[in-house]
This record gives sequence, structure tokens and C-alpha cells, in this order.
Amino acid sequence: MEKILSQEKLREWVDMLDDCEVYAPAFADSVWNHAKIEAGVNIDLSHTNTIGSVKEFVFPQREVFFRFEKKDGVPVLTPTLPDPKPTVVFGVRPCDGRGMPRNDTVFNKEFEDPYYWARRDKLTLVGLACNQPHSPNCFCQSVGGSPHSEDGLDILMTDLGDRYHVKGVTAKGVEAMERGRDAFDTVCDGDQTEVEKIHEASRSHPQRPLGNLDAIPEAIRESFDSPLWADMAQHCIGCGICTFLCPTCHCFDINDEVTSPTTGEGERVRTWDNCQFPDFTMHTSGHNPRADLGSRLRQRVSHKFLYFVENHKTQQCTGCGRCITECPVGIDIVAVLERVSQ
Amino acid sequence: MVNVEEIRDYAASLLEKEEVKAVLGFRRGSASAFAEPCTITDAGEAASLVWDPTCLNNLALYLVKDRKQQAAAKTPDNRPVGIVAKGCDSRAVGVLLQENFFKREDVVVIGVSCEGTGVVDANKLSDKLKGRTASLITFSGAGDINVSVYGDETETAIPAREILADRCLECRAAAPALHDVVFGDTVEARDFNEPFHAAKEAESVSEDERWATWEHHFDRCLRCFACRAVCPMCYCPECVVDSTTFVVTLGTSAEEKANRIRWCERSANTSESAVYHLTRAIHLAGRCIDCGECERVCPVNIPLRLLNTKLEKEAFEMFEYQAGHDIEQASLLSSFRDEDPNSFIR
Amino acid sequence: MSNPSKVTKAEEFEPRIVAFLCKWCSSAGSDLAGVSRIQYSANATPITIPCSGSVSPMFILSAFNKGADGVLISGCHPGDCHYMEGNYLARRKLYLVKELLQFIGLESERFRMSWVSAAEGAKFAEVVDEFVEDLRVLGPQNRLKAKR
Amino acid sequence: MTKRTGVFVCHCGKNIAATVDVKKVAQDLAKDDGVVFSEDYVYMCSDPGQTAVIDAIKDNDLNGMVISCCSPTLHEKTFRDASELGDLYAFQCEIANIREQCAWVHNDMEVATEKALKITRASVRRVQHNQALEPIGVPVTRRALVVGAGIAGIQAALDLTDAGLDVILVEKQATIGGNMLKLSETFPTLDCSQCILSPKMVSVSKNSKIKLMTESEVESISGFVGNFKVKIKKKAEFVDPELCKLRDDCTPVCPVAVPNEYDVGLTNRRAIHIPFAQAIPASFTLDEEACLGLDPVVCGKCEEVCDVGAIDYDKKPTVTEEDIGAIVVSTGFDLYGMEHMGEFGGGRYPDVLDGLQFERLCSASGATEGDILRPSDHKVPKEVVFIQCSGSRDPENHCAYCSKICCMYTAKHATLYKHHVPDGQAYIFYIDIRSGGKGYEEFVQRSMENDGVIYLRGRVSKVYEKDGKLKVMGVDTLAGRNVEINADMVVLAQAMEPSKGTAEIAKILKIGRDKDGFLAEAHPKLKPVESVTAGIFLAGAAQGPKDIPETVSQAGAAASKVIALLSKDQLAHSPTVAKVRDPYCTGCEMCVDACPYDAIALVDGKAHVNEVLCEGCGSCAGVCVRAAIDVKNVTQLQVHEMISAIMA
Repeated sequence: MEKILSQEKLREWVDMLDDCEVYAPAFADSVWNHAKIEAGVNIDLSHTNTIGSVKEFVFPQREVFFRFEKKDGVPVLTPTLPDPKPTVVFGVRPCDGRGMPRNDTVFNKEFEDPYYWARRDKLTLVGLACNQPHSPNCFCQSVGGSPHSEDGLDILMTDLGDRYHVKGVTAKGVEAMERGRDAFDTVCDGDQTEVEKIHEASRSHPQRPLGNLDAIPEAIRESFDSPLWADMAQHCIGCGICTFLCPTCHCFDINDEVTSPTTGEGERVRTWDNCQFPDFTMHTSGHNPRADLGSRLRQRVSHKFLYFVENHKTQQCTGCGRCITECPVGIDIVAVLERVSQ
Repeated sequence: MVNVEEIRDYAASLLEKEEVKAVLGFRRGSASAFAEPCTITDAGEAASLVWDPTCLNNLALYLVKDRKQQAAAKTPDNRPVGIVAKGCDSRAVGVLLQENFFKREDVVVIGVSCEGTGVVDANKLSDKLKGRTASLITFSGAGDINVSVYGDETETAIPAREILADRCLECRAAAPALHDVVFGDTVEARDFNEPFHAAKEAESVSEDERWATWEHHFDRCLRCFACRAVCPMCYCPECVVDSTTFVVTLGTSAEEKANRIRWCERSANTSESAVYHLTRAIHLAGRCIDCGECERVCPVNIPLRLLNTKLEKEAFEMFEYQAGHDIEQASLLSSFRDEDPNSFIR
Repeated sequence: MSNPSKVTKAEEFEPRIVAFLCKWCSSAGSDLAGVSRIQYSANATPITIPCSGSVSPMFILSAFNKGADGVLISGCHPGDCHYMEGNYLARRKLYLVKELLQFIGLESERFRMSWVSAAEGAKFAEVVDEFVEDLRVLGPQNRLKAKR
Repeated sequence: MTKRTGVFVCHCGKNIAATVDVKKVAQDLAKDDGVVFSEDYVYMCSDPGQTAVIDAIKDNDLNGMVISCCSPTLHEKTFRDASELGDLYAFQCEIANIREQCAWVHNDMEVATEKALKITRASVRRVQHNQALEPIGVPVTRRALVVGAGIAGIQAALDLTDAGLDVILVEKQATIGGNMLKLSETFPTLDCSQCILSPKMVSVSKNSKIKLMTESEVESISGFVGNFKVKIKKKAEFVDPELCKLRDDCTPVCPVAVPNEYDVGLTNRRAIHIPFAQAIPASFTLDEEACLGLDPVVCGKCEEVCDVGAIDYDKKPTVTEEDIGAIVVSTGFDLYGMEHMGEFGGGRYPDVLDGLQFERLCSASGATEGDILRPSDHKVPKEVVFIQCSGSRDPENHCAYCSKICCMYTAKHATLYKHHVPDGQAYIFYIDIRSGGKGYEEFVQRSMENDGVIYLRGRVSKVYEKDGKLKVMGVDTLAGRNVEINADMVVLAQAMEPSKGTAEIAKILKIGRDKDGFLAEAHPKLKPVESVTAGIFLAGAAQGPKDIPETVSQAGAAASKVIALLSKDQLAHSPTVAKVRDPYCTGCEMCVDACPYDAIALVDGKAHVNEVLCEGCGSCAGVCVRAAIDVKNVTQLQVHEMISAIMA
């Protein structure tokens, strides 16, 4: 399904999704991020990219697995599967959209993660094609994507200036469009041509090149013992920015949050974890196979461009560039791959 | 005006004379228009050093990292390290010396005065550009900072005081007092903001408004621990609240491992993040030298610096204490005066 | 006396206070209140510590995190510390904690410090009662309490 | 590993059980994690109670114990001892105070029970992480310090040397003897004060085990019981007591006259002087403040005339540091200032005297050589009014407490007056007569019956001077009439207050004072001579008003406590000391700066605790941002667990 939506009708469409939680980008605290859209609030799709990726909607920072307590000396578990309202996210950039199928793979590979899917099934992603890269660190095309990729999105919108071209990609997307049908206009030939022109122009913007993607896994493998990693990680501070903001990083930790030491009440909780943290691979003995930052940088890059490729035949990176732009010390995954490939 | 050539020459000569094993400085990087940290070990690399208001980082962090690495190394290389340091960065060296983290002879401070300016605040710039990225940041002599926006080839001049970091606007010691050499002049009349201006503004609103603000911020915290990881004072082997560092030695008993205190949970929710940030703030009381790194690196832009400067304000006003100014002084919290405030106590 | 009793309405809010009392003065002072049979609110549960100087700011943050409506730290009067200086160290440290908590907007009444000597049983009772009254007005502490 | 903890909840008869549902507390705790035994019992501290503790440990293989009962100050030791008898480490036993801090201060059973449960639960969580600690053995310095050399200090010092201990006796004044030296005769036997005191003073000076330091004061103290280090400051010794031959060539040439303390200001002395003829040490001394300036250019007369060269103006004060095992504080009393008694003409009329001044008038060694004469005109007073409770028992205006000895010494004064001036009339205004003590009541009766002293029950409202007489306006409440007496002399039985400097010495020694400023005993009944600080004991009027026999008894008691303490080869130092977790310590020295005992030093870049010096205050733990240091058995983990238990 393809439709035209005038700028001023966007709000109308959103209002028709009144049984859903609607999110859209908003500029606050000097940064674009997803914000819950309350009735009457204007939606501004002039955003660059949100600081947080859409993975937050399916893989929240904190997920309660179950509650536990002791009753008459016997442990009792109460499951806490999430039951979210249908959620629609507007303004998803194609790089983030492309992250989603990669996450689906991870949470569905050998064991279907019920917490992930309880949220994922209720989530509709409304993408917005990038008419031009919004950051010098964009490299979606270098990892096989495009500024108007539909991969992972339920709907793709393209900004035509005064109106949007809206394309329903999945059944979920079409359904969301159906619900707002009164807001849409039909597409005429001129619109179609304009969309194509814009898409083509957006692809022609130079992006940071990665060279031959197929050669990268081998290059990484060969560099495993190279001192290069330590050198490139020399200024790494070991924080979680690169992975927490990444649309495809999905590592987590599981903790028991005990609220009463006396009765043993509490919750088992999943939280984000990060291969850059010192204790990520630490063993109970105190031995840490990745004790230094170089090996952790190597792990992050290898996971995305070697192991994931081996396991799932695609890179676990969609070229959003967040890890580069937000790194406090300028560690640049494109530059890293470049050096590794040399 | 600081002539960057002088810094390069000095760094090169330190390396040539083998007075240091490395010099910590800034260079242009590939990731952004801001300078990135670099560690040069060869005099020939000194030519890549840069100096301007995009040199944001507090490189004292890397002195800490080096000391930790050498302590863990089988064959430690304890030769001195040179560091390019702004006024704030040199105070960080001061606190580290005060806390015996290393010795004065372990470090050569290449002080650089910020003179009448400071560093650019990426958040203020982001506000100006509504999230778009600067591709080039240069300086005109007129106190303006020229910014080119990515994807838009025009250049905009922004008055420096509109995008300089708050800490620079409030800075009382832009020239490093602790140094082996200093480049640039000491500019007395900087005529920006009064000290602690931002903290004073933040505390001037009502209690409920203050809480609304901080609840909003604590709620947004990702617990990526970048603020802790970037802080040169957060060198504890194990952070009591970050839950990502964990000291285990051969002598650590199973009981100790099992009984690590969880002052806050790893969950990134308001209450746990509040404990994390408030703990950090109080643990930095009298130790924070206002380099603003915590605030700069925060990916969701929590104004973390305010928590620290609030306490430094109290330390200064109530206890006449300034972090990093005197490496011989007893630390703020392990000293007291009879005339310390008492009226708040029933 | 504001001692909660059966006649108080069931809906009346009963603040929960964690009271850190130094062993030598304030805990002894509360013992004296007991010996003197001075009745006061039961809302404060004491934890006896060696000295107010041994209080880590973590104790306070943790108590609020775990849902305390108020936290009281009580030590020896200036000059009277059994360990000579502990209360002075506490005073400086806890002044900063208080300022920080106020700065982020925790209700300023929720954190309190007092000097109660071993001879001040009545004062201890007063301190607790006043605190309880003030907290009753404020209602439950939800700002720093873990929401689980 | 979860510890096997036992809990006992004590009823304390009805003391706890009346307000706390002890059965519920015990039953609820039985369900808690780690609690394998939980019972209530009517009197835990009784023999069967203690036996129950021992049996519970053995029968249940306990390795932790919580007794929920009264304050740990009362029975912590009792139950720790019992635990040891059950083969449980003493420090695995903790007390939950549900009596003083709960049952006694609340009246609603529901809330009190809830609170008792929390308190006990917190202790259970704490014990879960208690370490099996053993007391640290510390060598003892077998040497005592006595501060203040009045009769209390002298008695204590002599008793201590009798037991073979070395003693340092420190006295602020130039001679030992204190206030007792100023007394003429003592009640109720009327034996001469100096006659019974002087031999003791001489014993002090002749005793090789006593190092006497007059004109000296304690400046600071560090260390702990058994091993104090005390800095003592001695004023500049301008007159060398070894050289001084007591020839008294110096006083006639001294141009300065100041009131003589020994005579309570009734006479004057020179700047260079001997306090009194039998002073110990027997030497002249130069009053630095009164002297014209220790400058030969200004005066220098005494140095000129001293043939033996005993005088040296260039002497400086000295500070010595002494190793001390235990301390007796006997800093005595002063009389409440006469200037406070404006309504009685105190400090205004020369013939309104305080008790000690009257003693000097009666004393053979006084200015009048024992003749009672008016200071104003040296006439014999024919009517003397004694006013009791002057400044005592008056919470609104003066001291709230009873000074205890004034009833007796006023009776004595009146008696002595009648012995000196048989035709004179003595009146005593009193509120009550408190004459508890052997032979005391009889003494008072004798003064009334044999010496015709007129006792008037009532207060004096005013004393003023008119026509050379002191008009005393009072009321006789028994007769129900106003009384007006034209007296020649008025003697005020001033309240006793702690001697000047008591607050200072208490602060230096870190011993508490009570609400009236007297030094505080550790327990009013069971520890009357102990201060709150281990190794520091109290004797005499510094602890509260008392007469000579009581003072001597208390001095002996304090001495015997010291003797018992120092008779051990080693003292048991509490093992709840700070411990550094080495891997966490970065050597920043914040703890070193914070430690009030200098017990922490850096060793190989890490903080290291000298366990013998550490008192376990936890100031170090309170400042360490890395949580690298903790006090054993009150660790941050334990406090965290206690908070969790209370808030759960």
C-alpha cells in the first residue's frame, strides 16, 4: 500500500491510533530521542537520528523475568511476562529499522525469548527515509543498507517537502495505515517519480567507505593477535556508550534484585550489559580472558563483522554511526576496520 | 594567543631528550570536528598535536590509566609521562598527587592557558544546530567561533560565550597553576560568569521543580558509566556503585565475592540511577576539579557537572576548600574546622 | 506524646525513620530516655554505630532507596566526641550530603542530624517526635524510593 | 554461607513483656532466613537464662547469637561470656536493645512489638556477617597519672605506690594539698586539717615512686587504656627548687603584692613567694603573671638578692610526654563565685565571706592566726549570720543541686566561731539540715545545744550595709515571721562547683561531664569511679560534691581500680578495629588524615591499621570513598543489611 500524507495530516493519522502508545523523535536536553506523543503534541520529523535506537522498545534496559519470595520456607516464583499496549514508533531511520531483523534473529535463534517477543509483536515501526546523511559518520550503504531501506520497517515514509510518501511494507504497517485511511491521499505518478528521484539522490551522497565487506572477516581473524587492537583502544575509557546506543548490541546481564534479606523477596531482572565493561567476561576465579581494552574493542568489532557474519550471514552493524559520533574519545569503527583491513 | 608550534616543539624535545616516555596531547581525528586524545611516543609525531577550543578531554585520565597499566604489568615502565593540560586538567593532576596516586616526578605538566576563552560545549552547539553535526569548528580573532554544519556548506559565526562550556565561563583558574612549563598568558579579567553560576541557578528554583528536573534526568540515565569511566578521579579499583568493576584477587574469599554490597541495583531506573549519581557526587566532593568531562560524555546529556559543582561551591563557601589547589592539604572530608556549619544540626 | 496508638486513624501516615545513633552519646541518650520512661514515637528504628564519623553517605542514600521516609543521624555534641573528632568529620560530610539531597529536590525535612548527649534523654525523645511530626506533614517519601 | 543464628527474646520480667509481645517477636524471627532457634524467656540475665543460652548454642550448633533484651551497656558482657561458655566466640553474640530503646518508651503493644521485631531482625542480619574475633592482647604501661593533688589525688597516688606502681602526680598550683589545705578544722571530729594532711603531703614528697609535677597541666592525650601517651606542660621554673634554700631573702625586695590564693584573698603575697610555710615542694616560686616582667631592666631585684642563684628569668615552659597506663582525675572543686550573690552582698562587702575565707579566719595558719576578726576593721564580730544553700538548690538562679557538705561545715563554722568568740551569737539560715554521716547529726545537735547556735529555717532575701552593720533580711518559716538581724559578719555557704578548668581537662581527656559540669561517672550506681573512657577514673569533688571521708574513699577506690587494671600483663583490646581491604586501597591517605588516633599509616602504598592504637571509631570507613576500610563486625555490609532488614 502506498499513500500520500500531507504534513498537516500527520497528526490526524496519529490521533487515529488512539489505542496505541505512539512515540516520535523530539529534541530535548540538546539531543533527539524518542518521546511519547501525548494528544495535541506536535510531531517534528526534522530529526537527525535519535540518540537511543529502537531496540529499547523490544529489549528494554530493565526486564523483570519473575518475582520470587519464600512462603513457609518454600520458594515461590511469580512470572511477569510483559503485556504492553500496541506501540507505534515514528521517524525510525532505516539504519535502525535494519537493526531489528538482526535482533529478531538473536532473540529467536535457539530459544524464543518470550519477553522480547511480547513486545516485538505489539510494535509497529514507521520509518523515515534519509534524504541526505545527517552525520558525517553515516555509513549505511557501506554495510549493505540504504538511506531508504525498508528492511525491518513496517512502514517507510519519504519526506517530499510539504508531504510524505507513505508505503506500507508489512501487514502490520498496512493495518496501521488502514486505521488512518481518512488522513491519506492517493499517490499520483508525479509523486512516484519524485520519491524515486529523492531516493536516488540520497544514495548518491558520499558515505564513509568500508571497502570489500567480504574481506573483512578474514582480516579480523588474521589480526586477532595483532598489537593493533591495544593501540586502537589506547584511549578507550571502557564505558558503555557504543554498545548501549547501538541498534544491534543485545548483550545482557541477569541479576536478582533482593528487596528483603529477611524473607528473600525480590525480582530476577535482565539489564543491558556491555562487552566493554571490565567485569563482562570476568570469571568467578577473578581470571578475565579479556582483561584489557584492546581485546574488548576486538570483541566488539569481531562480533559485528566476523562472528555474526559467520553465524547469520550478515553484519551486525547497520552503519548508523552512533558509536563513532558519541564516543567520548573518538574511537571510530570505520577507521578501525580500515586499519584492520590494511 | 597560544602558539601550537611551541607546544609541539616542547613535546618533541621532551621525547628527544627521553625525559618522558610519552606525551599526552590532542590531535585531529576522524570521528568529529572535535580534537581527539593522542599519546605520542616519537618526537616526529609531535607535529600532529593541536591546540584549540575543541580540545575538550581531560587527559589526566590517561595518566591514571598508565599508572594502573604499569602496576599490573610484569615489567612496568615507570618513566614519566608528559601531559598537555588546561587549568582544570592540571588541577586533576594536583588531586592525584594529593592522593598519592603518583609522584610529581612521574609527570611533566605541559600547561596551556585557556587565556580568555575555554572549550566548546558540544551540547550548547547541538542546541544551536538542533542536533545536526558540526563538520568544522574554527576560530576568528573576534571572540567568535565559526561552525560549519555537515551537509550545509555555509559557515556560521557564533559568539564564543554562547557555546563555551559553563565550566569555562565560570572558571577561576584558566591558566594551570601546577605545571612544568606553561604556554599562553594568564588572563585575569575573563568577564564571563561568576563562579558556580550554573549551580546557583539550578538551586534557585523550588524544591519540587528541582526534583522534577533531576527525576527527569535520573530517569533518562542509561547507566553506561561513561561519566565514571571518563573521570580521572574515579580511579577506584572497584566502584562501590557502578557494578561493572569487580576486584577479585587470589585472596578474595568466596564469602567476599558473595557479599559484595549492592548499594544500588544495575537496573537503569530512577531510584538506582539516583543512588549511583549521588554517590559519585559525594565521593567526588573536594576532589572534583570541574573539568566537566562527566557532563560532556553523557550520551543523553544529563547535566552531571551541576551535582559536583554544587558540592564544590559548598566546599569553597563553607570550608574554604578548593580541590586541586594545594597538593599538601588534607582532603576535604578528612579534615574539619571548629567553625564548620553547625546550625543545621538540631 | 505523639506515640501512635490504637485511636489514631488507620489511614494516618506513619513515617518510617532509620536512626543512626552513635554508641557513646546518642544511643546512650536514648537509653536514658528509656530509663526515664519518656514516651516518644515508635517510628524511628535505631541502628547503633560506633561514631557519627563512621556514617558513610551510602547509609543515607541506601535508607532512602529502601523506602525510609526520614533518616536521622545523631552524634555527640561538638567537643564531646568519644573519639575526639568523629563528629566534626561527620558534620562536614553530612552537611554536604544534606546540601546535595536538597539540591536534587529531596524534601529538605527528610534528612536530619542532631547532637544528643548521654544526658539528653528528653532531647532525644523530642528530636524523634519533632521529626515524626514533620514527616507526617510531608507524607511518604517517593522521590528516592526504589520503584519495584 | 548462612549462619546458624539463635535468638533469645527477654521479657525482663514485665519490663519488656508489658509493652512488647515477646512471644510474637520470637515466633516471627524463627521464620527468618538463618534463624534456627528463637525463644523467649522471662529473665535472660538470670542463671537459668544464661544456661539456656549455653544449651541453645550446644544443642543447635549455633554460630551466631542475638539476645533481644536491655541496652548492651548492661548485659552485652554477660551474654558474650555465656556464649563463650557455650563455645561460641563472644563476638558472635550481639545485643538487640528492645528495652531502653523500645519497650520503655512506647505504650502501644502493636507498634512496640513491630519495632522490637525490626531491631532484633537488624541484629540477626548483622550477626550473619560477624567475624569470630578474639580480643587483642596489649602490653600495659605500669604507671599511673593522677591529675590534681588535693586530698583525693594525694590519697590515690599514695595508694597506687603502695601497690608498687609508679605515679606521676600533676598539680596546677605551686603546692599540693588543694582546698583541704585551707581548712582549719574538719567536721565532725574537729581535728586540724593540716595536721592530718601535712604528713600525707610529706609522704608524697619523700616517695621515690611519685614524680611530682606542680605548676603543671595535662596538655594532650593520645593512646588508649594501658598505653596512654600524655603530654604535660610545666610552667617555667624560674626558681630552682633544688637550689632554693627557703631563706626568704627575695620576698622583702619584691615590689609586687597580689591577693594570696592560699588565704582566699584575705591577705596579700608577693610575686615571688612560697604558697605557705609547709608547701610541697618546699620552694619559692615566681608568679609569672604578677612579676613585673621577668626582665632585669624593669626589676630583677629578687635575682640580685638570691645568693644561691636559684632564680633564672630565662627559664621556659617545658612539655614532657609520659607513657601512662591509667589515669585518676581528681581536679577538685571551687566555690561558686561570690559575685553571683549580689543580693547577699557577695563580692561587695568585705565582711561578707565565703566558707573558705571563714576557714582561713579560723585557721592558726591564717592571716589572723586563728582570731576571728572582721576583714574590714579587724574587730571581733559579735553577731555572725551563716547562710546555707547559698547558690545551691536554686535551679532558677544558681545551681540546681545540693552541695552536700555545707550543712555540716556551716555547723562547724558556727561551732568554731562560738569557740573563738564565746560571747558572740551565731545564726544559721537553712532550708533543710542534711546531716547523713557517721557522727554528723550529733555534731549538728551539739552546735545547737552546747553552742547555742540559732537555726532559722528560711531563706534570706537580702543583705545590705547600714550604719556599719550588715542588715540581714530573712524569714523564719517555722515561726512564720520576718527576721532582721544586724550582723557584724555574714558567711555564705557557697555551692561547690567543679574547679575551673574541669571543662578543659574533660575535653582533653575525652571524658564526659554531667549537666552540672562535674565529671561524669560511667554508671551512677555500678561504675561510680569509672569515667566513660576506659582507663580513666574519677576521684573527689571533681565528680560531685563530697566531704573528705567520701573523697578519700573514692580516691582509694579509684586507685584500686587502677591497680587491678595494671596488675595484668596484657590488657584485652577490643578486636572491633578497622581493617583495610588491600586490593581496594589506593593509598590516598584520607583515612590517615581522618584517624584521631594516628593508628593508620601507609605501608607499601596501602593503608595499614595498627590494631593496638585503633579504637574502632570508624572515621576512616566514613571517609573512604573506595569502601576499602571497615570496622570489624560493624562493616558497611552489615549496616547495609541492617538498613535492609529495617526497611523490608
